[in-house]
Amino acid sequence: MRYAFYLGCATPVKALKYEISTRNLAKILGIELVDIPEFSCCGFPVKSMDSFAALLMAARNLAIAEEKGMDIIGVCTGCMAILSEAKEYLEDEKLRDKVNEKLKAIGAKEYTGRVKVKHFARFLYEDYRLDRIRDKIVTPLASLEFGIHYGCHYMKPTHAHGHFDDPSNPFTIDGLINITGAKTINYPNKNLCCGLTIMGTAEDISFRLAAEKLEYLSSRGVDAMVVACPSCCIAYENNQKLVGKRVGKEFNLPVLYFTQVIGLAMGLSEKDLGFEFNRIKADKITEKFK
Amino acid sequence: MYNEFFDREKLKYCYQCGKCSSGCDINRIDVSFQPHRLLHLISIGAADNLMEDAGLWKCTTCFTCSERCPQGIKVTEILWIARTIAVKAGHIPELLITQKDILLRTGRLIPMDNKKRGKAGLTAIQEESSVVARIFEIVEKEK
Amino acid sequence: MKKSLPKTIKDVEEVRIETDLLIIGGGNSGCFVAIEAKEKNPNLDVTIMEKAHIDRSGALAAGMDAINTYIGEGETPETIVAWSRAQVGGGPLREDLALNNAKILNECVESLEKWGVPFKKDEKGRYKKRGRFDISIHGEQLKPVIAEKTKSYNPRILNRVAATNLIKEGDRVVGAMGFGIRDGKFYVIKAKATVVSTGGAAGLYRSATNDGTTSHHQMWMNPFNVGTGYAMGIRAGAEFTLMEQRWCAARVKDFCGPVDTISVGYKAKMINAKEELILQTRYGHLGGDTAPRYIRANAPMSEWSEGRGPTFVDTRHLSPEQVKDLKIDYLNERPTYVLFLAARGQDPAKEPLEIYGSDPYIVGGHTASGYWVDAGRMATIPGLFAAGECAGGMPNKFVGGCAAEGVLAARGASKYISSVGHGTLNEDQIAAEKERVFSPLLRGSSMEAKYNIPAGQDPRWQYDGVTPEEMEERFQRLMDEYAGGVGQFFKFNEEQLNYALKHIKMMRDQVNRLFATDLHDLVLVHDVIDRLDVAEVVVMHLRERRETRWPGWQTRTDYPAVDPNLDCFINSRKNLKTGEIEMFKRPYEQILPGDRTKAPSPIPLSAEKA
Amino acid sequence: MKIGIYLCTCEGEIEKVIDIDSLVKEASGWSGITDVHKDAFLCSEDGIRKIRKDVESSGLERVLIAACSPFFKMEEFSDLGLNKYLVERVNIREQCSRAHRNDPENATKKTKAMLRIFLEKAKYSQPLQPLQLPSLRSALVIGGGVAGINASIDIAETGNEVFLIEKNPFLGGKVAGFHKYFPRMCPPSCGLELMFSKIKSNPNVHVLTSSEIDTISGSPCNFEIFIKTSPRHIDMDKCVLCGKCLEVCPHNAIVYPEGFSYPCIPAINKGLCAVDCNKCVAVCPVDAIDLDEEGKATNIKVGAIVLATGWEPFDPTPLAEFGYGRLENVVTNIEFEKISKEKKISFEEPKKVAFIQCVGSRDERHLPYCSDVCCMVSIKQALFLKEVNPDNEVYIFYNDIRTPGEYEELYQKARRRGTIFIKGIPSELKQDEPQKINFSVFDTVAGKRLDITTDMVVLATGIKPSQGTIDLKEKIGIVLNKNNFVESHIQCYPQDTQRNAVFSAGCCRAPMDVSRSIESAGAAAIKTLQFFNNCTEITPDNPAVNILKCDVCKRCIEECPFKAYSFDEKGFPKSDIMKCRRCGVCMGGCPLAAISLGGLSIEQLSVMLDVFDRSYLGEDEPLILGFLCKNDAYRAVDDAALKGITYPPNFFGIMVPCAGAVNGAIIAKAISTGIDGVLIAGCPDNQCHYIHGSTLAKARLTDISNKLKEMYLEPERVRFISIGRDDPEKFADSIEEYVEELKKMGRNPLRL
Amino acid sequence: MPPYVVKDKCDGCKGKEEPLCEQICIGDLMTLDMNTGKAYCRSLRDCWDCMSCTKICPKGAIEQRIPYQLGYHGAKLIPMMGTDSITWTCVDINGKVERFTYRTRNKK
Repeated sequence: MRYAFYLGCATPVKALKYEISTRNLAKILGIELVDIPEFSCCGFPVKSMDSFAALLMAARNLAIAEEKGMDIIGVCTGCMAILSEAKEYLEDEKLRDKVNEKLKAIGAKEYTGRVKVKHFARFLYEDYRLDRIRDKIVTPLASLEFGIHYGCHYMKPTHAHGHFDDPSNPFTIDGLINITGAKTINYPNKNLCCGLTIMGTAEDISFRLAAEKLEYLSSRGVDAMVVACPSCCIAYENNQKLVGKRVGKEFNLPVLYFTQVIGLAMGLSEKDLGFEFNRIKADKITEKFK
Repeated sequence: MYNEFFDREKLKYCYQCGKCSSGCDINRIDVSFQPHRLLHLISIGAADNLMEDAGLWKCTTCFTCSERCPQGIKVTEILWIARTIAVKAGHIPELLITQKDILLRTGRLIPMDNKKRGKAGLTAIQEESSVVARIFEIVEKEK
Repeated sequence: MKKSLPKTIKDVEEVRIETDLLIIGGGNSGCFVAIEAKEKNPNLDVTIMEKAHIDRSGALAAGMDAINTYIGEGETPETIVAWSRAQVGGGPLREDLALNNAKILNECVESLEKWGVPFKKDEKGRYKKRGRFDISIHGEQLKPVIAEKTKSYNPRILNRVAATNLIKEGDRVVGAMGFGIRDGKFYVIKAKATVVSTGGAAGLYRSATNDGTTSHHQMWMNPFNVGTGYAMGIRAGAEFTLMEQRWCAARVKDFCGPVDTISVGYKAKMINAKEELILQTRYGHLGGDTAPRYIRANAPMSEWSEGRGPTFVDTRHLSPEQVKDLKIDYLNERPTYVLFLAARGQDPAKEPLEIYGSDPYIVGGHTASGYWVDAGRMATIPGLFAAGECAGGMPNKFVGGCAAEGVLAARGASKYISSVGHGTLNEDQIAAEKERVFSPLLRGSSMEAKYNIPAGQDPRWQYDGVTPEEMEERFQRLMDEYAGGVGQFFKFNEEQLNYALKHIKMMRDQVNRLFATDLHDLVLVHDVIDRLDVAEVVVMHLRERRETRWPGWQTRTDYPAVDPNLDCFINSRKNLKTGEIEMFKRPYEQILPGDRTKAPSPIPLSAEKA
Repeated sequence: MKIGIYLCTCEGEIEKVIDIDSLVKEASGWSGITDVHKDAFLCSEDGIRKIRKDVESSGLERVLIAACSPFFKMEEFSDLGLNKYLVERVNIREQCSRAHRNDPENATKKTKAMLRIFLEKAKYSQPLQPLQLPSLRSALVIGGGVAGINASIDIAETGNEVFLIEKNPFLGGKVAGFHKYFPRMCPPSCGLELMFSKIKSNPNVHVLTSSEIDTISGSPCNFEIFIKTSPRHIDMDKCVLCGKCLEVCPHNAIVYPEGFSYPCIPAINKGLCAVDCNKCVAVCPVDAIDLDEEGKATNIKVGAIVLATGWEPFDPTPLAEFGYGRLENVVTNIEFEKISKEKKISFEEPKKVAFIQCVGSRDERHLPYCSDVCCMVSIKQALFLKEVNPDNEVYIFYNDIRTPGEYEELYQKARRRGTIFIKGIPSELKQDEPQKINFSVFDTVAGKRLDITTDMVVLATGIKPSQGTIDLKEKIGIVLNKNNFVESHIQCYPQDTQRNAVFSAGCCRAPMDVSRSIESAGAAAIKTLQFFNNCTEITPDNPAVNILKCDVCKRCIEECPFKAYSFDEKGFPKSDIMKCRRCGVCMGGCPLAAISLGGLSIEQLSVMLDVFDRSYLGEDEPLILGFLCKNDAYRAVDDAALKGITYPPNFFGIMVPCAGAVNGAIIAKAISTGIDGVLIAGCPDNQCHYIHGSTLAKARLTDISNKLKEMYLEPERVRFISIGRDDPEKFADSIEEYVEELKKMGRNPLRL
Repeated sequence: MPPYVVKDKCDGCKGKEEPLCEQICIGDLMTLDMNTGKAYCRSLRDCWDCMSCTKICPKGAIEQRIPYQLGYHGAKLIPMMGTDSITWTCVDINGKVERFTYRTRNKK
């Protein structure tokens, strides 16, 4: 099981705990994640400036993986959505030729459309499969309860993601977490967007969006919010204080990556899961499994 | 531009049921943001008035509207394209300018910090800094 | 869906048909047999067994630009026969056959026009003459027209069924067997009378233009006429005549297309490298341009062998209109010759067209090789008839003559049918034939299982056996080098022939190593087997005629002169007990008086004079 | 051969432009012409009498009528005393004198050319005698809903036999389950009961419930149908409707009729029974129950078929955002009918109910069409709620309210009664507290966002074609459109299917309400009767395959729009005289040009080209040979003339049944023999009367123009234009520019 | 002299069994590729260049070429079959175009 590991921009700088936990989790699951230094930005930020440039950037990354003969596994839902979307657009041959000609011009490989793109969570759910994860559980996380935040781009746009999961009622990450024995709650604004993408252009809306979910989950008293995307994590964890201030509340809701939770159940150490980087300490949780 | 490959035809089919706005969380918080109105304005060719419209930059691209549009209009995509048009018309939010600048310099949105990674025991990553710049060069040449 | 191949002989389905008249080969003459038979007796049950599809099968597949034998004004059946006799150096030939053919020749030709083939006309509205007995037509649709006429009589037509052997009861032929090239079934057809009209035998020799890769079949005669008709007769013990009279012709070099079109049709003279008029300078005593065919055929090759090649037909006098007509003629007969000229960027009006010898063919419609038949075209085995190129003894039939042969065979056969009932089949013979026919296929399918061939490789070259292509190439090379092929300027001697015979026998011992991996392959296998059988007889005949009567057609370096004692038919018959080919002679009977080597000039027409 | 040519001056109109006399002189010189006659008024009784007289006295074998378009005066010229296939109409009025009124000289030249050509055509035409194949005067009606029932009644009451088959145990279809139906708001019972009584009383109607089509063979006029009937397990004659079985059955396997049902006898759904439970058998006082009853097969023969296979409600589950099946009190309009009928929920004490329109309908991912009835249904149900208790709060969230015609009244009524109509569709339904549904919707009119909480949400789900229709597609050989409704020429022949003698009624053709279903049932019945009466005479002018040429490549079988081809005993393709619609698409497609229509043979087209004077306008004028499809293009060309539109005389039109009937070999010959341009004018793709005729024509033409390209000729020399019947201007314009282009191209190098 | 089938033109004669070129070929050389549904020549070396397949192909999908050993590349010969006429277009290696049209059947 060898895959091109697509880190993206945020993870390797702003979500070290995500990267660390992912790498270690992959290790014990026997999944080889190969680092590809040639990878560049997926194109998401550029999409608002020049859609074709964005497409080129995505295509380039796809081409690189294809040339290395590996499918892509990523951890950032945004990157995965953009790459998948690009894949879909590039099924149009006319467009693909146009793109390849440009790729040639910048000395990149041509993309023929063979490479697959999957978010790590999706990969675990679809390809690695739950039962095999279950086998590796050593410390069931019964007694824990989480609220999952999927992140819009995890399964949307559905056509780009091959209609994986159900946008109005997502369940796959719940599945992954439940495997560990932990409970997950189904809550009204489960599908609410974290709002990070507009933090720079419409900060107020962005914060209010974040606040809504934080408020609700706090009120439900879950042990933590579980996320699958560095951006969402930034919105809910890094910004938690700011958001609180904006709506005049004090939040103290730990935000964990699904990889950390699963890792925990598989007996990985806090260090291996980068708990040290949790800005809102999840000690309550870790205590239980000391 | 690949919106030439994007099915604009669909846009004409919008019959203003408003489902996009109904389901939009931004609209819930800031009622001035109304996807169905954006679509309408674009489809009647009154897009220019949109350019200054801050609404363009309020969408989080959560795709809820696209998913639920009965006419299968890729609302989010259209909004994205509207943005690029605005940008070309020179209505660029501060943030974008800085972002573009960083991208051109480093090839990534958030510059690499290998020192930090080192501390965390993660291997350093050599960044492909020039890619984005090269791509933009090409695309600019296009026009 | 394509047919799945049999694994054992039991898997082979059998089709049994009972018919009055079985026609093997639905080409020109075959169709005429059917038409005539049905015309005379609509209730007669007629079956045509055709290896290809009668819409486009036989030598006319590509079309035809002329009818080479038509008795125009001022000519008579006698004059055409005498002319034909002179064309083969005075014979020997069966004048009796020639005469009764000539009597019905014109009606056959004219019927073609009635059925829809456009004939060129002269200003007087008569058929446009091109040579003395030659008339021009637009024969692109010639075969389809004949086929449609045939179908209109609604005979039983078995397209894509290849005949493999005749069924015999005692010494009578009571039908024939074959296999379906599409359905893979074994056909046993019981017939009161059987007509063989499979055309001549091409591919006995390697073609001078054969470069192996894509030009293997770059030859003049239809390469799918492999002489099955002769082979079946030989194997059945029928008597054959003049099989040594090979048709070697002067042909357009590197294309091997017909030359009469140009030399006869457009009065283009043969010249050599030195621009000498070959026929005039060297064969004036034999009549120059009107010299016998074999002379005209051999002339270019002897020029080459004597170092005066290359040789041409000089077309430089042609006007643009004539060139266009010339090309149209070719488009009607061998369209790709026009493509060939284009591929050489050649304009006949500027450069002469190069000519060269063709590989030798056994084609009884042109020379007189073939079955020894009686006036009703019945062979020496009762119940078996020969038509078109199969019927021997009479040269220069061509399209019209072969059509007439068909009519005559049909009449002969009908008469015979009315006098006999159905024979009874010998099941052992049938079982044995079925085995013989399909065993190559069974060998092939067994080998598919036996070997593991990496994808992308043609397995056939790796199996432990012989592919028909391999044997065909080996055999054609043998014939070319040792039995006077074009590569040897048609020359041979006793020793070479013996060598050829020895190796033909060796190859015949190898035929049980031939294998086929599909039904198409199976056709090739039986093609090469039949060719071997014909070749053996041909070589025997060549050896038996210890003289040189028709230089080119038959040039013996060890007996360079004509031997008056051999002014007779040389015939052969396979001894079915010993399996040996037995040779013997039959006398030549002259019917038309006069010098056999001279063609009488046409009766001058008062109309023409005025 | 004796031929008479009759030129009409149309009371001088034609003669104003065309020099008829010179033509008369000219034509009398032609070989085979025994009679050339000029008449001022050919279609008058005298005119006709004159022709008939000549035919009789001088024994004419062919007659040419050079006058107006063949679409005029059909009756008058239909019987001239010789087989009508031997009469040739030459359209010199619409296509010459009117079209070229501004250019008399050339108009006359063109007329002459036309006469020559159609004369030649006439020489090669064959007389055809109509066959007598009367139709069985019995019909099969498939589907026992309102449409089916009414079609049956109408056919039966005009004295014909009808077999009405229904796959459920009872007639009445969906309507039987409704509470009320609009516009009159009466309960289904009243309407249905009336219909049922008509069925019961009419011996011509044979009802087969619990029955389905097994196979259909034969062809129009004489279909043979095998019907499978599954067992009812209850003896219709014995049962006394005591209802005991219903009480004892533990698995509610008893399908019990309602008061008005027909047949009013329960049925047992054995699928639900437990093995040897037999309670019902035990309890039945008249032992009418036989659980071992076998199904039976029936074999009937009918002349025509009426499809009334109806519809199915759309299942909104895929629209997950509406939470159907997930949230309480979110129901479909169908379910609401049941609720209101069976009073499952009382609306006595006021409730708040929201209707959401266009759920699934007008949604390209589900039902891309408007389901036609949902607006009315919601209004009806709104009114019901207001009736029960005016204080019920009713919201209808809509895109567009569609209440055509008088239905507007109900719309107004609903508004009067205080129903609240809001333009705007909610995006997601939630359930924050049990039993309540809350959602927010953007009111696009108010530009405001409303947050609403209701007791119930009714999803106005649409109508989708029934599975039954789809299952019958292959069996009957009908064509369904992209949405799986029965394909028909919706505009002119809505009741006709693409197969002869098969008609459609009700929702299997398109979504429609009860009253329109009943209308369409009546129409289908009329169509059936017409068929019974008209198809007593069939002319064998369907395409014939020349088996001397045919190589059985099967292309005709593949391309025939009506699947009319099958193999004859000798293994050659043969068109079924009944299935065939004479479009000639096979004739156009045959690679060996071996197929000919009775009225227009390949040979005729070929010889017409032989006598076509390539330079009737002089050497330098380009020449366009046009093949005009009879349904649209040819009419459009006629209309051009009527509207006084003129076009260059370089164009020369021949009528073909369909653009698809023009064979490549003909076009090849035309180009080979020096015609400068070949034009095929057909219907716009989606309007082709023969489904894909013009599409195929276009494709074939493309092949030819590609070939011309390879031959270093201008590919534009052949072209396809689609002309609507009502678009003569387009035709004239395209000819104008075509001629110009051809002039630029220069003359066809193949012209001798 | 091999026939070459132009893939995007050939439609396998739609019959899904035996395309016309396969029916007509005197050498049993043309056949249908069951995977692509398109015709091809199973043995280029064995073709006798009678052009029956080229003439009969309704899609004009078959090209004849001269074996390179014998003639140079780039020449073309294209038949166009009318009901009772044929038109040949010949292009030589220098791009010179010649056309020939004539009747192939008498008028009945």
